[in-house]
Amino acid sequence: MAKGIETSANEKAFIIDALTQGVRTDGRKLDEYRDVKISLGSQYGSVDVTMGETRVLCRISSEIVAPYEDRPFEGLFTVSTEISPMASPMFEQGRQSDDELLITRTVEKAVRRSNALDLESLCIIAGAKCWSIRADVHLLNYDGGFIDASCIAVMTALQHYKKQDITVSGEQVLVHDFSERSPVGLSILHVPICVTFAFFNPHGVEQNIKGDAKEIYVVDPNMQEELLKHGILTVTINKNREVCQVSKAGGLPMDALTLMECSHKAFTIAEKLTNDIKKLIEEDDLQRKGSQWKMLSASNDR
Amino acid sequence: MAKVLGYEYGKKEVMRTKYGVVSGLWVCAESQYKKIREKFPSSFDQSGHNEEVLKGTRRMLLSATERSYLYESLHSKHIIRPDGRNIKQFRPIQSHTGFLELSNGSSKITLSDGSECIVSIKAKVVDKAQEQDLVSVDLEIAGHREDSPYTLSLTSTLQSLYAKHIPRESLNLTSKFAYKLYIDILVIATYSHPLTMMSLATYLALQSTFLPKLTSSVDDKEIEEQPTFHDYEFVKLQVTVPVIFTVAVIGENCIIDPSAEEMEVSDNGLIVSWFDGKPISPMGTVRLSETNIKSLNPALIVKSVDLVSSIANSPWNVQIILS
Amino acid sequence: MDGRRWNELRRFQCRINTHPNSADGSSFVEQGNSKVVCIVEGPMEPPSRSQLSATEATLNISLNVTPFSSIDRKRRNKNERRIQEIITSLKRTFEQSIITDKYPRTTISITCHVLTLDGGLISAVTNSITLALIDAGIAMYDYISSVSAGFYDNTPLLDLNQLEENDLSYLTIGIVGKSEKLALLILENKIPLDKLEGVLAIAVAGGHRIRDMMDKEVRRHGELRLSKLANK
Amino acid sequence: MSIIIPGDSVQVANSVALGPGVVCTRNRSVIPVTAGILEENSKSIHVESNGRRYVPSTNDYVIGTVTGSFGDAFRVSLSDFTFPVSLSAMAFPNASKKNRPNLKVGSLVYARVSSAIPEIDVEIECLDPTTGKDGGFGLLEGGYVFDVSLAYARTLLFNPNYPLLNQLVKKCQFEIAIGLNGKIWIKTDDLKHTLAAANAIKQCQLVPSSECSNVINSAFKSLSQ
Amino acid sequence: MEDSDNADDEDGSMQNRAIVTPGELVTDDPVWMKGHGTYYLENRTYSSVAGTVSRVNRLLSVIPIRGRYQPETGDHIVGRITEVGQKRWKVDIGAKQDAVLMLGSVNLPGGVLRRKNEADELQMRNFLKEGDLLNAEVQSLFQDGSASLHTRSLKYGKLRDGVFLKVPSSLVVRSKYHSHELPGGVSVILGVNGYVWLRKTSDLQQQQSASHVGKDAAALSTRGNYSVGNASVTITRLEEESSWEIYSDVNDQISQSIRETITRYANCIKILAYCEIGITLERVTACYEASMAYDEAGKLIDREVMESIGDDVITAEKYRG
Repeated sequence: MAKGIETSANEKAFIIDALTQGVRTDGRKLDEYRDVKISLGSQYGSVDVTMGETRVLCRISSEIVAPYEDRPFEGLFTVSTEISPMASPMFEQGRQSDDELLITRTVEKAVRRSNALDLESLCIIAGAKCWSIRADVHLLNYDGGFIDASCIAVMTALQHYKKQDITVSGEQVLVHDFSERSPVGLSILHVPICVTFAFFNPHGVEQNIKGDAKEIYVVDPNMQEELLKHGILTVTINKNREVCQVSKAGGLPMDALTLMECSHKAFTIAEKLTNDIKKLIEEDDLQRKGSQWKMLSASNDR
Repeated sequence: MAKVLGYEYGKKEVMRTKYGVVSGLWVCAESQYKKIREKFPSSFDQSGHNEEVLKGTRRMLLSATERSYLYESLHSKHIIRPDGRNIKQFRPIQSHTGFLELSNGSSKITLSDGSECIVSIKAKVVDKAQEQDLVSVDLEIAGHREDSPYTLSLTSTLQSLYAKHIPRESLNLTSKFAYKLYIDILVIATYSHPLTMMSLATYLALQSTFLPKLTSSVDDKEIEEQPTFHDYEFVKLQVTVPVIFTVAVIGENCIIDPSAEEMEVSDNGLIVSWFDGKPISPMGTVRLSETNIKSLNPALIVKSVDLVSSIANSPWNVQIILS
Repeated sequence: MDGRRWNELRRFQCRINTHPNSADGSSFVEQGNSKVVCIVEGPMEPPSRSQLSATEATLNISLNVTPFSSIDRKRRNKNERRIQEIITSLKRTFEQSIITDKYPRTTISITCHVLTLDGGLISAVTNSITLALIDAGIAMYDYISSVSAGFYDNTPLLDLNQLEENDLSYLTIGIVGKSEKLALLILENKIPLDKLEGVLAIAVAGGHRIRDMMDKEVRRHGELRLSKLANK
Repeated sequence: MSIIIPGDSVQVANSVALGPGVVCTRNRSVIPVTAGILEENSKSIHVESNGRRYVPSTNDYVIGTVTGSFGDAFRVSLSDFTFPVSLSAMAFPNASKKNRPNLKVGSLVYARVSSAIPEIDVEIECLDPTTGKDGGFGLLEGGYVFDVSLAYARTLLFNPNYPLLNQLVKKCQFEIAIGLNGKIWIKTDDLKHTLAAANAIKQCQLVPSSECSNVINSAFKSLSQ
Repeated sequence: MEDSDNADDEDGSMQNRAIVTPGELVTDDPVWMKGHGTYYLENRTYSSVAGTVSRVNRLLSVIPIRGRYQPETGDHIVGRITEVGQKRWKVDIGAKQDAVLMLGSVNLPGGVLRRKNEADELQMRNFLKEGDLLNAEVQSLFQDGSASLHTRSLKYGKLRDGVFLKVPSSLVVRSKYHSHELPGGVSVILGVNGYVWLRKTSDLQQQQSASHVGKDAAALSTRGNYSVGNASVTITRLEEESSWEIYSDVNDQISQSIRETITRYANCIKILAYCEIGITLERVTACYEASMAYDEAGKLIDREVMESIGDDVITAEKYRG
């Protein structure tokens, strides 16, 4: 599949054999999500996510622009995903492969189409001025789970980000510097989390379609598993039990009941991750507040 | 292989005459030019530019013996076309109209060789003062990029044909507003030169186009508002529509509606647009085959136009083609 | 919303072998007011060597949503990401359902033209491809039938039209034969997890009904051919 | 033993063999071209460094994946994103025109680099050229293959004092093939043992050799439970 | 239309005429061997195409209703060269993949049994080049289903003096002979793959005494010993055929009336194809006769005319029994 990577038949057979025995090569259980390490940058809206060897960086930026003509009451939000050979030589420069397209589209659908960010809150003067929020996702190293990591990175960054406060007087907009007024966070409606499942078919296709053998699925496949998978499913869900996006772009057919099972598993994972992220942001907030108080009190002293 | 047999490729080169018959029109002596001009005064305002046209059609591979058999049959005084047609005869055409609910007019025609084309007409109310053309043609040919020279050159031929010859008056609504027609042509498959097929399908679609009936006053010079329309009553569009004919020239013979194999062995090709009983622009030479282009005897242009005229000017005949 | 009951399909009509002279396989599908023409060519010698796979057939899909397909005429960019994504999804779906290793070193080229679009783009296109592939005599494990289902006011709704698609959350599935196996599943807006099962269930049932209607058409056409071949 | 980087000077005796990482310039002085640890003895000199990309050189033992067959040679990939090398169908013990080895796409082979001239395709062979016997080379069946760093592969293969393999054999019986292209193939009787052994080997490259036994114990601990 | 009696007699007994569609269970009886158009799981055999079930001995297969030509060893086919390669030609035969014609599988000028040498390899385009039509036999099939052809017989080789047309391969019934002489000085090769060649019946075929064969110089060398008695005809023909002339690109003189006949036959074959009537020598002849009701061959392309002639052919056949 991926150009340049040759997986030997021995390896394929071994991994599938291991999966049928419920063992994964990296020692995880079949339904075990990798540990997600999230580190927040010193600036608002800069997040670094690590899952196994996969590493993703997200940075949020904002500016004031004119809204779209047909949507005068909404601000703008764009997600751009940058997949370069830096992540792995299998991604070619300047040419988007089908896989890259699906990664980009899925992240965009998960975050943007599901209205995770309240666009109406970005409106400043209807039809004239609004905030444009931009999330730049850079994939630094590839070991599977790009969609999941990107989604976590964007959602954490959005929650972390704070933009300058503004004052509107008539047609005039006054942007206050961070030192002048404390910055304001974005209004996040919900936190969608993507969970990717890889499917393996240890038997022939005939068995899958006509027989009653079930396909094996693993949560959060690493690169090796992604290369060998027969099908892939990404479920995006938030902790309000809302499924925001499901994409299973062909590949191995899977049972409808399996889908339900996967969705419920995804929910458990999403709930835990959402709470983790929340905690992390709160801690960071506290820390920043602490240092701010110090600064403020320092200025008061003067 | 290429190394050893490289010299073979040289043979394939296209022979071109000094005057470059290939592009555009009218490489002919002054006297002939006058003669044609006298006969068909209206047809000289623009020359065709169809050099790229054939490049896109599926290349037909013929063996040398097939080629010479066909050429001899078509070249002889007593012409025998491969399917026995006479020089004025079209291949059977099947057509349907009005099957697209979301369009104001639509048509589909299928030729017996499997070529097929669908045309949709959509109308939009526009401010006359702001629109240069009230007709816009858009072309999509399966298997070709929309910005390929092939598609573009066909689009410009049809655009110039319809923009010029569909009378603006027939699209008038009020003193300020008019309908603008969007003609979208989708070619699903084509095996011979697609212009005739496309223009016939457009003809049919326009003849079966219904537009919403105007309810507001025709005179709106002083009024700011947009015109209003009847909710469900429609009026049939009344327009006269030009048609393009393709003629292949082989030796002294001119034949209408050449099939793929006839195109492949033809010496030259002509497109002749016909409107209101006379030839009009665009009119010009087209490459019907990649390999076999000869210079064109101007007398044959006259002959071709006569051929088209004998077909197009008998209403009975047009009926037959389109039925 | 258009007077149907919640589990009712829109008018579904299909024809196969619509272009016998220009393609190996062809079909025409009408799902409600959406109309799709599909043309299949192949398996055939690949146009370029680079596309060749020594073990299985290569699939090429192109999807043309015509500018006149929607109420407002609009020209679509072929490279639009959404279209590309659909193409990729379809390709991966049919790569699994065609027995591709029966046709090594060949190309199967599929072209879909959407003539009118009133919701259910993916499902109408998927169904048309299934039929055209069958018409071309290409070996497949089973039918892939596709339908969309949405969710409104606590009730699942089957087979949405454009208006409903604009306002409701919905999913599109591609289902394998009469089984409950999903070959394709695309959901783009929010559906509560606890309602998902219900929506999925009516979609699967709807998919099976569409399969039956497609099967009927294939058999009808087959009988017709056979009656003619009796003259052989 | 000292750390050396390009730009440093090297003093060499008159007749030594130059290994990787050092070259002889036109004016007959020897200079280092990679950063690493300088290893020298009376006969040879080379720079030991941990490169990430494998560059084949003659007599290296390698593990490759067959990616295709062309005429009477197989195309073999030694590492991802590099040019494939060729393995002649004749380069097997007892091979003849009629007796062609049966290698499918995806098969693993253990082989020796027989010619590595930069300008032309690298060739590998599956036989010991001195004896014509298989010499341990050939098709690797079953088992598991994984990547390690190049230096670690060299250590495993060439350093008899490295304790890992000796300690590992106490835990389970295994067959192993070590490729200098950073690939290791291992096979035991049981899938879980294979995996445990593979993980132990992988993890040991990150720890000092004294820790090896602890790593092995922890890797096999879950099995005994 | 329906001549059910006939159909039953021919194959109704051994073939189940019901249609199966992809994914349908054909049988769960383990005795059947699984042929084309099926796939299986354990004992169950499923159909992978829409078609009819065929049971021949123990072999169970599903024959698709439509589909590309599937070559079988021994098929007499007509093909067109698409590519000249290393010691081989690629030939379009309307199948899934181009067939291969090895340089070693053709007769070359200068004796049937002579060895191929490097000079031959270099001048392959002088024998057959892109676009050339030939008729050949399927010699063998490769593992992937593509065909290898040969023209090592007098009846095979390059095609001249006529026109080419395509019909669906399913309408051409495999039989012993696919090359026929038709009334009116015209011959036809009905390739099993649905490629058809209509040509002027060659003088050689008519076994006439030596006459005006071709006028190209290459043929002259053999001209001398040509007009011998019947007994030696075969030998002389061997030499004749293996001379350069068999690869000539020049047609014979073809008269106006023969050309007209060829055109009419071509339209007749198209009528049979349009009406989906199996194409046989008898039917082509019958159709030709029926077509004589129309004086212009060009009339035969109208749909109504085609249908009415098709009906005529079928009813006439039924009438004769």
